[in-house]
Amino acid sequence: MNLDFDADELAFRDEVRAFLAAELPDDIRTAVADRTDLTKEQIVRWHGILHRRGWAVPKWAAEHGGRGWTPAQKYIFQEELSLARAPDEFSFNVAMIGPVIARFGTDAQKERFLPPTASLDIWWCQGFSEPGSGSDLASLKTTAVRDGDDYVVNGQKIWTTLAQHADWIFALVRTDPNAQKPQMGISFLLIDMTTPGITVRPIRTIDNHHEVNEVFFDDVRVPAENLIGQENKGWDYAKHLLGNERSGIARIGLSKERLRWARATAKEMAADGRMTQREHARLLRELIETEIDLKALELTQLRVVAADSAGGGGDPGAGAAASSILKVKGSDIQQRMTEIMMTLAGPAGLAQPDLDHGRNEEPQDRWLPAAAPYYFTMRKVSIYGGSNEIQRNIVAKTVMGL
Amino acid sequence: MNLDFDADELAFRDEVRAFLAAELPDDIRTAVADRTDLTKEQIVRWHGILHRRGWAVPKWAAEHGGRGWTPAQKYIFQEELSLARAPDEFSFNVAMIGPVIARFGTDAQKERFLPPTASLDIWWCQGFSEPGSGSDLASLKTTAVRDGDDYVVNGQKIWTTLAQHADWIFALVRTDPNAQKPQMGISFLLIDMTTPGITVRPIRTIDNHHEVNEVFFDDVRVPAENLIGQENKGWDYAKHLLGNERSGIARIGLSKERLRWARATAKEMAADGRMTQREHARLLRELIETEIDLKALELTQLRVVAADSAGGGGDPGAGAAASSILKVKGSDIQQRMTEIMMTLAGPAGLAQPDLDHGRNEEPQDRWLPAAAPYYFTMRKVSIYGGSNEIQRNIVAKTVMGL
Amino acid sequence: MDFSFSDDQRLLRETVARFVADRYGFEDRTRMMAMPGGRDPAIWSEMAELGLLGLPFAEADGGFGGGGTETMILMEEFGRGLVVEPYLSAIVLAGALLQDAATAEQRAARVERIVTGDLRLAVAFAEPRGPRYTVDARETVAVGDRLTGEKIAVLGGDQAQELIVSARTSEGSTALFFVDPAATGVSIRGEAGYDGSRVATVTLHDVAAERIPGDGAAHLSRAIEAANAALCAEAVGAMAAALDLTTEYLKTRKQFGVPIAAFQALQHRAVDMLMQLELARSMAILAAASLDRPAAERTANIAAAKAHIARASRFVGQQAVQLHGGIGITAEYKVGHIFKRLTAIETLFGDADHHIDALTDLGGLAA
Amino acid sequence: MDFSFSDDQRLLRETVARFVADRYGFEDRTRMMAMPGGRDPAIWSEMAELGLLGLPFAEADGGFGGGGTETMILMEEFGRGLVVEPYLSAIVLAGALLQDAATAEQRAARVERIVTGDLRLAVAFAEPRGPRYTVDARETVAVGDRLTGEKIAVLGGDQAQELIVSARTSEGSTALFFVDPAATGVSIRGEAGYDGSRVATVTLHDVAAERIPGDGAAHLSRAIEAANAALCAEAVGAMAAALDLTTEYLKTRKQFGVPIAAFQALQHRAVDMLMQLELARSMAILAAASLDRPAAERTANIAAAKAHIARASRFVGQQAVQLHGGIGITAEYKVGHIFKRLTAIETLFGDADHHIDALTDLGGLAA
Repeated sequence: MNLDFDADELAFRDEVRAFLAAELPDDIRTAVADRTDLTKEQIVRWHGILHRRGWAVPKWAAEHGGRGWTPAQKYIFQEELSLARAPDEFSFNVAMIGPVIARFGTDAQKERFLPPTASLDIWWCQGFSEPGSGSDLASLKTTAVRDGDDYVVNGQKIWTTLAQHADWIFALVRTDPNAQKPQMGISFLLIDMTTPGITVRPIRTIDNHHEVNEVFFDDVRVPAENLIGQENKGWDYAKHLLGNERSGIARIGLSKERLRWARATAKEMAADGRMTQREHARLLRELIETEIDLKALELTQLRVVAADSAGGGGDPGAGAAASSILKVKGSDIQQRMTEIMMTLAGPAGLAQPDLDHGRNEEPQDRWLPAAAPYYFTMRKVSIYGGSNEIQRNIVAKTVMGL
Repeated sequence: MNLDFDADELAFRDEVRAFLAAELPDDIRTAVADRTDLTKEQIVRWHGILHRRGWAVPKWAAEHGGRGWTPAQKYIFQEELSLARAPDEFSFNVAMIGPVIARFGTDAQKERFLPPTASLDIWWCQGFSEPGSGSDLASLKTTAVRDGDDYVVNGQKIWTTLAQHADWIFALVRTDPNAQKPQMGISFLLIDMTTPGITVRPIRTIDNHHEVNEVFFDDVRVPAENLIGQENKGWDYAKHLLGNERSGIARIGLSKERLRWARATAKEMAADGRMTQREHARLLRELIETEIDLKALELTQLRVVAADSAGGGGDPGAGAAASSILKVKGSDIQQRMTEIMMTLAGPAGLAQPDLDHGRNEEPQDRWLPAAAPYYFTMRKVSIYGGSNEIQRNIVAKTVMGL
Repeated sequence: MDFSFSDDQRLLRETVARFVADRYGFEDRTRMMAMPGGRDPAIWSEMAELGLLGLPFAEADGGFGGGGTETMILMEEFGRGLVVEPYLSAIVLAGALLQDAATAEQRAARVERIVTGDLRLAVAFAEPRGPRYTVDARETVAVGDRLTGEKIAVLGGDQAQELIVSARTSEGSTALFFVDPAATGVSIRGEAGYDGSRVATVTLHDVAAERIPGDGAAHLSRAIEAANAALCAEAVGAMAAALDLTTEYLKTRKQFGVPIAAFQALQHRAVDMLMQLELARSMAILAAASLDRPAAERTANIAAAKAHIARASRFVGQQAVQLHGGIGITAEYKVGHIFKRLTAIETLFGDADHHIDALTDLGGLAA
Repeated sequence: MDFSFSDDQRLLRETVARFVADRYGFEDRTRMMAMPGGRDPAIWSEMAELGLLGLPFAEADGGFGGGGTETMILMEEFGRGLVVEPYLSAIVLAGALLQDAATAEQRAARVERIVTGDLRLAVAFAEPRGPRYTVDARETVAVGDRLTGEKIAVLGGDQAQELIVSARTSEGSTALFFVDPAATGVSIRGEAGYDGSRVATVTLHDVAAERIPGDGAAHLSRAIEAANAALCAEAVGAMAAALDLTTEYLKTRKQFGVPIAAFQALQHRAVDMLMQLELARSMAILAAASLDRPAAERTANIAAAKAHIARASRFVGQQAVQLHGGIGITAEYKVGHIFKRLTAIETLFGDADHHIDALTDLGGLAA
């Protein structure tokens, strides 16, 4: 039993820290810290910096650009990125489609797609959810009918994040409407977003941002060579993709960074009189309580990391329920931090900057109008990726046998 | 819209207060305040005092000793009793079997039972729950088979409160095992506890008290004249009994009294240094938060009282969900108050007085060893009378149509 | 004790409810908010025609003499419809200041124009530095009758034809002044609130002003109590609308082959929302009924109500979104906008913690 | 980073688990608690034979040199079985004081007798007046080596052959002393704790005592940290037992014709219990692993762990009872007793609020 990182791991952490201190551009760091939007250019630029360092896709197999890191190194890397206020990894490329192509793709697909996926020269988006298929993904209705060397795709996807920037979409489509179980008739297709018949319609969310979209497919012809693996086996590949990441789902680093930020901001506000001593003391206590809960979650995450390192031996790392615990409690804490940000903003957070108006906040106050949109948008973390209710269903059924 | 009691109601309140100040015996007041047990003698003595004043069964019809009070008067009476630290009304007689006999009994039954029920010369207990029939009461299995002029009763009841003191039990029994719906074959019987074949077995609870019992029936012969109403219609009478009291279920007065007590006790403890100023400030804040929630509940209760007074006109008094809201939130607040009592007691509340040992606490500390048993036993308020989960089921189905 | 409404009050409720239903459907609202300034100017005139703008003013001044109950009735319906007109600031808050603090002449010059919809007031008291919920003016100063300083979070500040501004006098106390927004030295920057309201920053540089007599901080405190009582009622309406939408959604949305209303965990959540709503309604009634009570009782009851309703608003708003899933956070669907307004109501004029602190200082609710 | 157990640690877990399963079933426990003094004296001897009593003592002193992890393993199994023997007070708490504070001579005179089960210590530091969680002696005074005063909440105080008592010295500091409970001037009144433990009030009147060197308050604080780490582990075992019973009950209890495990609201509650348990387990590990860390980190981590586990204990204990319904509060069924022990663990050596305060004063957890 030993909770410390070893000397190699600490050296690795220092290396990551030094890299971030030197290479993370100020404009990007500031945008992340203030919870304002990143532009496409900023996302691509940062990914390029990581890619040149060889750290864009560290978890991939070595032949495709991976680094062969231990679970602890992966954990450290992600935590340091969050603490330094670097952008999240570009998960559609890095955590989702890349590993799927590497594992299930043909050699031709690997050759064609993996290098530009690693470098973000192809920007991927994910086409899984449909209007009638949220928690019950297997009920999806978008069809793909084989016609010569093509599939002809018809239907609609929804909640497609950043589809407006995307070059390609990886989508689940129904190829056998008569399959015994709904999930048995689904295939996994790669689709060029410039193909005729694709329409992207923006969905504006209550934070007044445009991040997600509807994507409509109207007789879209997709070459059959863009099928991943076997027809009607797409559900397996999607499950692999979704189950890929049980480290990171809790976003410990992100919440740690928010805690530090909130403590510093509260201190400033108390110092310049915008917060009374009583408010400050109460907020500090709330931060301590959140920090305690975050520590419990971090230790649980580390138990998982250690169990993964040990390859199944030792502590089971909270067992089969681990992913769900990390998802549910991780989203709880992320949402609590957005509530604390709202408390800090107070009624002054009501006003939203009119971008046409050229409002200039004091640099230290740029977070203020961002607090509410961030609070609003972060309600999604208990909804997406298997809602917290679905997570509890899963644990009840598969872990507890209820 | 007017939230005040009128002059008549205030005069009535003063009358009740004056009576309680003069007539509530000190030993009983102290036992209630300290949350120590009342003896049977104390319960009977206090009931006798109320009875002599004509206030033992005020809600009954006038011909049986009732007072014809308005809903507001009933509310005031109950609140003043709680605030004065008088015992709860003896509900088995007063709120349960009395009204059922008055409504559904024969003239002979009324004549025989109502006077001693009102005076507590008959002590009633309630035989509804069975080991397999908790939330699903209609599944009860105790049978009553007609044999000449008798019913022969076999089976078992559980959670029978104070059965060890009881002279009679009112019980639900199955008279038609083949009824279309389980609740259609149930009858309502009055059974003399001295009848051969009845065994009472105490159930010791985790507060180390003996309040509830199992009652076994082994070929117990019950004269058919002790059937209430019609055979197989017992479910209707039981529903009447259970639905009788939607004022009072929230126990506002009791929680108000606990709040006052806690505030005074915390102040004393802070004054003599047993609680730090910081602990005291935190506890005060917690009491204020509870007081706010209790105020919301009280107003909701009063809306119900006012709606009952208006006979259905005006504000619907939180509508059909009212009883469940009062039950669920009332039990939440009662349980929060027991938690606050535990906080006040701290680790010194661990030791339980050894009654054989003749321990003499300071008079102001008699509540201390009672805090934990009270906390433990009050877990029952979210379980009995339709658990809080069942209440939510009821509202979901019958009020919200979910 | 009587919780029922009079015939006039029932009529008022029907009038406002019909107005909101006819003119303020969610699509109407969306359309209006896309107009310049985020409003359809016709709406304010219609409210004037219906007599709503004169509701809280004394009949002697040309108003309709409504009390806390009437404002509660109106605000609940406005909450249901997510009405973004500056009724709270221009009528409830400014109205309370006019009624309590202004001279008869000052009222005579204004109330009738307010009632006809020709004059909208806004109240500017918050400052960029200093405690968030103070009613004391600190950095906005009055030199004689000329004001200099900066005010933030001014509700409806860019929609007003006249401002009421708090400033620190040379004696160090807080006083209130009328200010013409078109006067030399005034600059107003309006922004949209996340809830569709308008919020302004007002900068004053040696601006001519007309003093309102009396203790400005005391008058502000009392007017804010009226505003908080109104917000409580608005929250009840908004929560009721959120619950209606959620219940409907649970019954129609299918997953795994059944309406999601079949899932007990979701049922219980909806029931908890209903319970919060009914308890909140009780507190909104308390707040409205307390407005004409003695100061200590009034202040304590309204603090308790606002604290309670702020927490209920958060719970109901968040759960309404959660139970809707993704659609709950899209701008195209009403429930997310309700959530945003409930969020604003939480923080406006003191959040739950602020009011609990205040109540603690008062020693709790009156016995 | 390594969360796995060594072979020796695994063996220890098996040994203790087997002992608890074989000798400490719920019916055995009920039977023992009905015996005079609420204990079967054979159990302590068996624990000595298994080597459990020497676990935390240095090998040089005749112990087995176990650390925080070993104590954690043992206490988790004791928690699972609701073991009421005074291991926490006599071995963990008193043991830490012996190890840290006592002289070599003082240890030599005691450790071997403790390990063989012939000597049980108890630690008396709480006083009837004064703050509940202070380690400062206030009203118990030492005049030279003679003590006078009153101590309360002495765990295992009537089961001990020797007491360690804190007292205020003439210099105003807190010091620790060995006291013979049979000495003239000592009176001990033992009572049952609601959780089956034994708790005593100790009165001292000019009693001869043997001083333990050093700063008594500092030694007590550190020993209490060891006790809290042990309590965290015990809570994890107790919560695990509560969850097992609850899960089993949900699967077997039928209402409305189906096992109540079919009800989603109850399923989700059980899942929340599981999540609390796993998070608590992580914190118990943190507490155990922190015992040999530098003071600031150790103190902060253990405060965080105890605060977290106190809350988890309340939630899991209350929900285990609620999901059992009526049977959950009967003395004949184990789950209510688990709830009671979890309640005691909550308040012993500082409740959640106390430890959050302490952590706030420390500025939070180390980065």
